Amino acid sequence: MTLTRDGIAYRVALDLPEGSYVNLGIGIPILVTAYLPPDKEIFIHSENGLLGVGPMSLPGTEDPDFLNASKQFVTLVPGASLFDHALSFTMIRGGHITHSVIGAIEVAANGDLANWRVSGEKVPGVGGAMDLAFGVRNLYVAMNHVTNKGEPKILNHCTCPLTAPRCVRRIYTDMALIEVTPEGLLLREVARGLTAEAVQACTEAPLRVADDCREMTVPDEFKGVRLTA
Amino acid sequence: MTLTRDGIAYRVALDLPEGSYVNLGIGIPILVTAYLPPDKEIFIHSENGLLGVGPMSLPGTEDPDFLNASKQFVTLVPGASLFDHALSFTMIRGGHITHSVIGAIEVAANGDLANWRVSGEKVPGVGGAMDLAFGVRNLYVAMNHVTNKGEPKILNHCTCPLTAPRCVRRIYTDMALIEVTPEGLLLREVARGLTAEAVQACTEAPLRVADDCREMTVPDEFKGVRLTA
Amino acid sequence: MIDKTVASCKEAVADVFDGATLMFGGFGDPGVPGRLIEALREQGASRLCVIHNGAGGDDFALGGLILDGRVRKLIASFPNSPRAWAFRDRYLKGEIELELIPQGTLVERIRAAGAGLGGFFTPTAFGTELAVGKETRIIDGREYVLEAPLHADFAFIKAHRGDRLGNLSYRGAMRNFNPVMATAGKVVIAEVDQLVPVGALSPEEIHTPGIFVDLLVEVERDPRLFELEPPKRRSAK
Amino acid sequence: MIDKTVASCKEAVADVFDGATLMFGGFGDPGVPGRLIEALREQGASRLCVIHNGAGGDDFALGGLILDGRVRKLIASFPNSPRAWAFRDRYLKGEIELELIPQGTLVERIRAAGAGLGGFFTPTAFGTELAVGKETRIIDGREYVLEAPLHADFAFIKAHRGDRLGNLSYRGAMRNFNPVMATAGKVVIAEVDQLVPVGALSPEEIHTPGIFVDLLVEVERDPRLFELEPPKRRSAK
Repeated sequence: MTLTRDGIAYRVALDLPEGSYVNLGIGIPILVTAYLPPDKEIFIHSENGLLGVGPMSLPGTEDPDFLNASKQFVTLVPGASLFDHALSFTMIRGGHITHSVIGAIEVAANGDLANWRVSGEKVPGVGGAMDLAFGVRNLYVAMNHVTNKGEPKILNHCTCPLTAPRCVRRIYTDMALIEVTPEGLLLREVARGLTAEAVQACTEAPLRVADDCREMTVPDEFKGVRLTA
Repeated sequence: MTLTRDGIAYRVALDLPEGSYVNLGIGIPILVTAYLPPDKEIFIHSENGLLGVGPMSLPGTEDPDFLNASKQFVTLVPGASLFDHALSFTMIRGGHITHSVIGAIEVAANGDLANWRVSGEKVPGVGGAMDLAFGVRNLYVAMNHVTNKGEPKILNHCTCPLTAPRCVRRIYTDMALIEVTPEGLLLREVARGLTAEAVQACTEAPLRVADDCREMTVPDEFKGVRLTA
Repeated sequence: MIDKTVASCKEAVADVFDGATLMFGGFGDPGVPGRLIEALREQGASRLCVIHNGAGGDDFALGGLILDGRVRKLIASFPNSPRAWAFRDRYLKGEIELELIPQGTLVERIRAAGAGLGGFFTPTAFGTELAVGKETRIIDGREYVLEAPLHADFAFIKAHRGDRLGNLSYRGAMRNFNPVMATAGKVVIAEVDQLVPVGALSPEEIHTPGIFVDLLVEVERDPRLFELEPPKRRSAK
Repeated sequence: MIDKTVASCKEAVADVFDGATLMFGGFGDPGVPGRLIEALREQGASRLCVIHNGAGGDDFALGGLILDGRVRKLIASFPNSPRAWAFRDRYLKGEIELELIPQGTLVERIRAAGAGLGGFFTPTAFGTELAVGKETRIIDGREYVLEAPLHADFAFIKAHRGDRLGNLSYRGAMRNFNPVMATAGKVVIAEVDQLVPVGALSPEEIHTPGIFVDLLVEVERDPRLFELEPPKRRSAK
């Protein structure tokens, strides 16, 4: 049994502490918005100049001037603020954003991240990914464990152009939660029904299994959305 | 007959065009505020984050949060804006402020300005003078022609530490209006009753006399303030 | 009296010349000066260099300008949005040059130009493909890349409200690159949803002081950028 | 629930340590966190390095801290105000070090620290006494000086209104160095005239987002900094 994209987002959300300032990338990361623990105050940052992004706008209430960086219509929470791109990237590059959840093409055993350009891609684009990878202390990758073709994305060395070297702290996938440590990758959690061996089989880089390695605690469903598959 | 400090300020104000954005330094320059032509819209910048500074506050109406960089209580004109120091010096250093009127200790024939430190001064201070001198295209000096001891301040070469090299465009004094040109100093106007020779006698650097050199057109009095002495 | 307003976008963009470098504000749709860019399409200047976060969308504004073959070079951080098919087509044919810059470096380079700085050291992109050929330096134990200021002949920006002095205020996520680009263009042209009398914007709520703005024009929003009538029913029946 | 407020200035400054580097906002009196600095006088930390535009006034706040002999070094642009006699006395006796920086360079160095930059090239001061010993470079035909970021262990700032999340807004000329210093201190402590509920400050009017602020305390203005009761009769009968 593995996690759905929403399941990965749910699992990430559990780890965001109260008072954190979190940037969410396009794809699985932005899904985290829906699973923030209601008992914690967490501020979502969008690099186009919003801090305190709330739930998506309800149909019929979209305001054309309130979009997040994933180009979704959003609301703001009480205490939100608006600013320009210069201050927004001061927050990122200056180390003020405490957490960044970002997608990845490849992650290496030493925390190298490749997420902006597939080798041989036709039109490159980088957006704010490099600023986040260089600027944010707690950089969490949220992605599927393997490619559409079933190939590992967690490698000994990245083959795609790097976004930043040695920047990833944790990897959340549909199969596992892996921590990047100075001694290499540490398997902290495994999806229900999977074994450490099964995760390793889908991972090129060697995994050490944590002494307290446990099952990923994700319910099967949350508010009608499937979290496991 | 020479100009008073207010007379110098009055003469400077005549030359500020509509639509100019003008920073006024401490001393004679800040007096310009009182003599702005009422038929022109001119925006006064104060480096502590004000654009559109109006007249001084009337006694009894001072607001503790509305001070200009000369530490005077001021009002704002309609259309004024407030901002932080970073944007304020973006205006200055980025070349957006069109005119700066500044005091001087010495000005050299080539436009070198010395206005931040008297040789041997006990406690140095520079404030925003260097940013203005390096950043503003139309840098006008407003000062008395000679020192308290009667010594020339317009010299062949500055003896005090420079604020910026080759930056002064015009010099407005109690005796004359002098333009800094690539060929040296050009005497454009002379205070009523003085001769070009008399001005040269108080000036170390050589002055060429403009073909159309004329009398400084300053009334003896304006709203009860003496402009000539 | 200072009056920076002009009657039409056509008049506002009249002076753009062949080969000019332009900045366009906006991120996604919010804050894009769509009417000005459409007027530039009509105006005809070509061989343009455009600085913008993305590569425009569909056949509107920057997308249309690229479709028309008028852009020689694009300086951007995210030109690969699915809607930027006009750019993709020309880029793959080798008909447009691309300078790709991390988003934070892009805005900081624009700011440096506006603030009169000669360049800056940023950690972003050190050791990556996007820093190849750039000067690097280790400062206090950290690795940095030297980046240069980005100037433009013209900056097109969009604001919500503006007055004849050029004072501007933005709404929601419209701000993005606009206030920074307003400092960095030789000629800065703003389109606003609403022209208001001087004094209507309080000194504290002005985001772009008029000193940075040369021309402004009041426009109705182009429906392709969503009209401003919240709540807006975009997901129509 | 996030609650960055503390009950007193004493509590807010408790962690300042001997030898710390501090930034104090303000230009003249507006925006000076006078109550926090007075609490620091009580607190007792010494051998401080202070970054501020001036050198304080009279025997209050920074002036008092210097008078008490607690400041080892001052980094400033205008320490020679007549009211800064405490600094003048110590400076002339060689009891305090001074690093003098042009005002625009001072704020830009603070901003560079807050924005994670390694330094920048500015034209200001090239060829003058204040650029002696600094690296210089000619870029596109213009001469520049390389300047380094200025970090601090603590930034003391003052705002007009603030909420428990640390969101701040300023009034009039209070803003000056405060929003920039709020980005550059490891620990940022704000004193505000008025603590307001979350949501009372609109998203557009927040000048310093709460992300930059660690602690804040509501204070009554010290009479030495003029109380906030406009119209204020300062020139009393």
